[in-house]
Amino acid sequence: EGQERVFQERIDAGVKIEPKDWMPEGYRKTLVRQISQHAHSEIVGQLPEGNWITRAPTLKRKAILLAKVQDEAGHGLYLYSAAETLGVSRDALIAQLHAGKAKYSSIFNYPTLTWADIGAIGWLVDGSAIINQIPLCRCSYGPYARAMVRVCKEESFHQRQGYDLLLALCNGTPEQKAMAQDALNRWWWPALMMFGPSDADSVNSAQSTQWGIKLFSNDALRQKMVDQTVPQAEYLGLTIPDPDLKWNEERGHYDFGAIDWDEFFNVIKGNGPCNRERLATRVQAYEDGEWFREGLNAHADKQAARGAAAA
Amino acid sequence: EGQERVFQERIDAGVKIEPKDWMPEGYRKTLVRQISQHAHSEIVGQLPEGNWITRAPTLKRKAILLAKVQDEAGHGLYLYSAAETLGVSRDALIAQLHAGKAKYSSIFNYPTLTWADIGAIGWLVDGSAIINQIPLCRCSYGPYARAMVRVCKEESFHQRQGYDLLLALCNGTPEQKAMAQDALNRWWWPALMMFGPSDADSVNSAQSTQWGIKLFSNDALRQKMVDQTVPQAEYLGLTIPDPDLKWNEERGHYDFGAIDWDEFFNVIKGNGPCNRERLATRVQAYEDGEWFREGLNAHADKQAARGAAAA
Amino acid sequence: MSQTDAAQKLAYALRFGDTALVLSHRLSEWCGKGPALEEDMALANTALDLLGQARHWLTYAGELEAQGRDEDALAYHRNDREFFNLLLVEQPNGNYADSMVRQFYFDAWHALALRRLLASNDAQMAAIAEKALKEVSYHLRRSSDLVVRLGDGSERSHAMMQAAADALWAYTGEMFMGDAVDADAAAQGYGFDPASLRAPWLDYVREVFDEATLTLPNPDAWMHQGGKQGRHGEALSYLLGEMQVLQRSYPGAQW
Amino acid sequence: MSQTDAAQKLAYALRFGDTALVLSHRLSEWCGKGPALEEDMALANTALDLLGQARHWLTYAGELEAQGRDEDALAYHRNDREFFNLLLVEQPNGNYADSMVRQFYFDAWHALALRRLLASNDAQMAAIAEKALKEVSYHLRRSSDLVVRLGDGSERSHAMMQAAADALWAYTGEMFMGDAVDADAAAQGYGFDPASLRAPWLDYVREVFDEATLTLPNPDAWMHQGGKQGRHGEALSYLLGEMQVLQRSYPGAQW
Repeated sequence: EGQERVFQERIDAGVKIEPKDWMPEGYRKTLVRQISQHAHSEIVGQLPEGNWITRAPTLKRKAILLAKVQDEAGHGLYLYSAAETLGVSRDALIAQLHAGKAKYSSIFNYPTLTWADIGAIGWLVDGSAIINQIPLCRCSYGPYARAMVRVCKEESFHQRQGYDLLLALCNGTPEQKAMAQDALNRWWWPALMMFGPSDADSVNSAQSTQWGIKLFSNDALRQKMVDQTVPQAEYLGLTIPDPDLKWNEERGHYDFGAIDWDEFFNVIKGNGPCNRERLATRVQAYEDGEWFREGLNAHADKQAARGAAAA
Repeated sequence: EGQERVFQERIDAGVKIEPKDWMPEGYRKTLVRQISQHAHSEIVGQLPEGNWITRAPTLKRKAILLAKVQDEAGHGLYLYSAAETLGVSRDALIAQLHAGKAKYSSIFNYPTLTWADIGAIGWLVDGSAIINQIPLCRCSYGPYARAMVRVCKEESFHQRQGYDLLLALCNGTPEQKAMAQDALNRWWWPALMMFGPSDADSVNSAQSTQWGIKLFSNDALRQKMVDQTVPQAEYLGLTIPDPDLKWNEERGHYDFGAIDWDEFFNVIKGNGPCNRERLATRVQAYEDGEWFREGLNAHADKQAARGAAAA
Repeated sequence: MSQTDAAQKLAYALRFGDTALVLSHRLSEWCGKGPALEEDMALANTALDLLGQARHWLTYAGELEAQGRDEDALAYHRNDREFFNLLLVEQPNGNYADSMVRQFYFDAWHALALRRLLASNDAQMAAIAEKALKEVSYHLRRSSDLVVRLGDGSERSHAMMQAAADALWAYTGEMFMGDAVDADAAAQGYGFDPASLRAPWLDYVREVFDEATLTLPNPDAWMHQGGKQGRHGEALSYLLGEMQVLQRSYPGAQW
Repeated sequence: MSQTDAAQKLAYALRFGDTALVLSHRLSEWCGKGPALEEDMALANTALDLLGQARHWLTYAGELEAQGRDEDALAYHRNDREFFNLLLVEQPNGNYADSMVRQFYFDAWHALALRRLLASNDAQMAAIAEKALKEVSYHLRRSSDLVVRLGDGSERSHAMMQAAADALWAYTGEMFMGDAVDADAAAQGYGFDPASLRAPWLDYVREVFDEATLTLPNPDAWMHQGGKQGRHGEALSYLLGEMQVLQRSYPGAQW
């Protein structure tokens, strides 16, 4: 098709695709899926961190965490808006999430068991997210790329805050340091899984690459995460829970152990420690809020009617 | 009336009235009101104490408190049963409570703010209750008198446990002792109010006395409570919050200050710190349990039908 | 400043700080559970503003006390009998109508109170109030707007807002009841007589309720009190137990 | 006994003690809020029995540890990563159907487990089990009876019981999963292989569910695990924070 060729040429030339431009249906669908998953992840991601806001150990740390969770709700908003430019409403996307038909990042199905987990999420989970997302700031779809620029700026701030939290624990009492190590033990592998299966096993990668939605391979991004994180862990004095981890002089990268993909696919299937709770919490919140949304709509209708009557 | 005279003669002769005996309607009504208020008090009384079960500071204290609250539910059961002998169902009585038409002891509209309050309730509230109730073990209505015997035995156990709890606090750190003093400050006057208004202001007293339901005046019982409690407070090293309290050699009793009856009537009217919460909690529990009671009834009906079919 | 004066002023600062802290806590309990994404953000934002204000007040209270206690020592190492927040703000969240009405009643008072503190002869209190007032003016606009939209919304939203307005009413009176601490604040010129806020508060609430088609509860109804003097309901000690759990469990640790 | 052996046995005792303690706590949260007065009494009674059992287990654990920790030190001064209760019992109460199904699943296992411990070569464990079994046999009769009556009750009670049965199912698998601690217990003869309880448990639950007209969830469904090793859900640290608040807030005080 001519349209399709023009479309691909624009992408190849690095020109952004905008909402009103023609685009292949597959491109639209892939983007809607990816952006909405990302939006859902921000929303569901509020829950594991929100779990420690009321228990933050200092008022300053509490303020940082509250601000972070607020940022996440904001990211959710931009991303739903970006998805809406593709012709699907936020309500429809949320309905998919609540029906269990849409995914969100599996990492949020793990529980936050101690205060150190808040640090580990900032350091490792936001760390992986940033590595995943920085390339997306240059992706071919304009609204998504622009949303990502804003998101990445805030995420890197969150990552530093998470690291700082762990640094305080690692400089603290032996109990606090043990808490930090325990958090690293539990979050390390799930954070590596965030990049998705090895490219060999990853569907749709080629097409997404051609469309400028996927710019690096999952494995390449994962390697970057490992390389970046190992020295940070060393600085904290923490041990990464991987006996196979070691520097490979030849590759110029760290080698690391095999990932337990059974666990990954199991959690995606719904069998993570918190899948049921997370979804139930969101659905409950939505149902409890029905009267609220209905009330605001009723008021808006009344106002509109009054405006019409006055005109 | 002849019946009425025979009835009064039985009472005067100390013979118990039993459910199947003839009795004046006023006697029946007075007893239903009094017994059901007492039953409601046991049930509502679970709430302020239940408030500290999950936070009891040792497992032993927790066990004691759990057992006590269980006893209270048990007292509620005997008392509702005693009321039922007078021809009114437990459900009907509970409906009156939930509709705000029946009273319960106003003392349970005060909050339990600290662990020491659990001790103060045992010592002072159960203490007042026992003084009120011991005479009722000899009251004219058999089922009520027998229920009271059982209740009083357990209550005096509870009172000793409450005192023991406070003794531990008073022998503890200065913070613990301050906690005990604070509890005494808050519970002292409400405990004295438990005996009801001064006899001069008390309606129906004469008739109840004649019927053998009321054996001592409110003021006499209150004086007994003060006389009994002052030395106990001294032993604890606590100060009773009444500047007018002092031994009156002539009377052979302690004099004490004026009671703030405005507060008493205000709380009775519904304006206590916890009136709304207490009733709301009970109503909510009852409503939440509707499916449960309905389910059990449905099962019983099925069983009966099966039995009939098999017969 | 005599010792009693210092103690009164300290109590005065703690009342503002504790009130902001406790309400911030209650709002943060909504995290991720609001009725709409915009509400989640607004709740977090309000919680954050109040937390910031609490930190200013508690830090200043620590200076007034001069015993070396900082904001964290004051927030994490006092029990509920030593907290002086208003009873209104410690009330459990309930449904979202309850939380919004609580916020509205409080914001309407808070804005008036802070405006009076602008004239405080204590420069630090005036400065805290000035910064806070900007935030609180926005809170009040938002909560007033929601009260109007939900009150004059659907039949159901109207009923829920009215129920919340009625249920929380008895906790509003305390905002206008003075005691020795308030009297000292007014006499010394660093604070004000709380009774003087009652008429403007009632006027404002009445105006908003009128627009919201809500019925104003009886202004002369019986009112709870005690929070400002450290006599709270049963819910506060649970709230503080949760808030303080790490500081209490790891004494002396730095975070 | 080698040091590792002692540690394994200690962990074994703590699992029983923590499980009883946490479930007792959950039941006591119902205090005064049950669906009928008889239930209030029964809940308190079961909570009390379990608390008594927890005290025996924890006291014995303290002896095995030989570090001078008594029941209170163990109950009040460990955090959730050091608690080894089953995940099933820490699940929040939910509605009364949830609480009753949780109780039934647990009682059915508990009775089997204690019966096996009667044959423990550790006299103290056998003695604790013997005393507990009398109580637990009664708990099981009661919870089985309620499951039957409510399952085969009204349409609504049936639906609620089935929903609870399904929701809690994934927390039952852990009761039958062994690890090094269980292996040691079985090998040394003071405990048993938990997998061996699975078939009788399933048989019993199936029988009761049949009578209750409830559908048994899929026995081969995926199951949660981790509680026995100290990896819990998010709810447990709240529970412990509440339970431990006084001991944590007043270090060293006697009560």
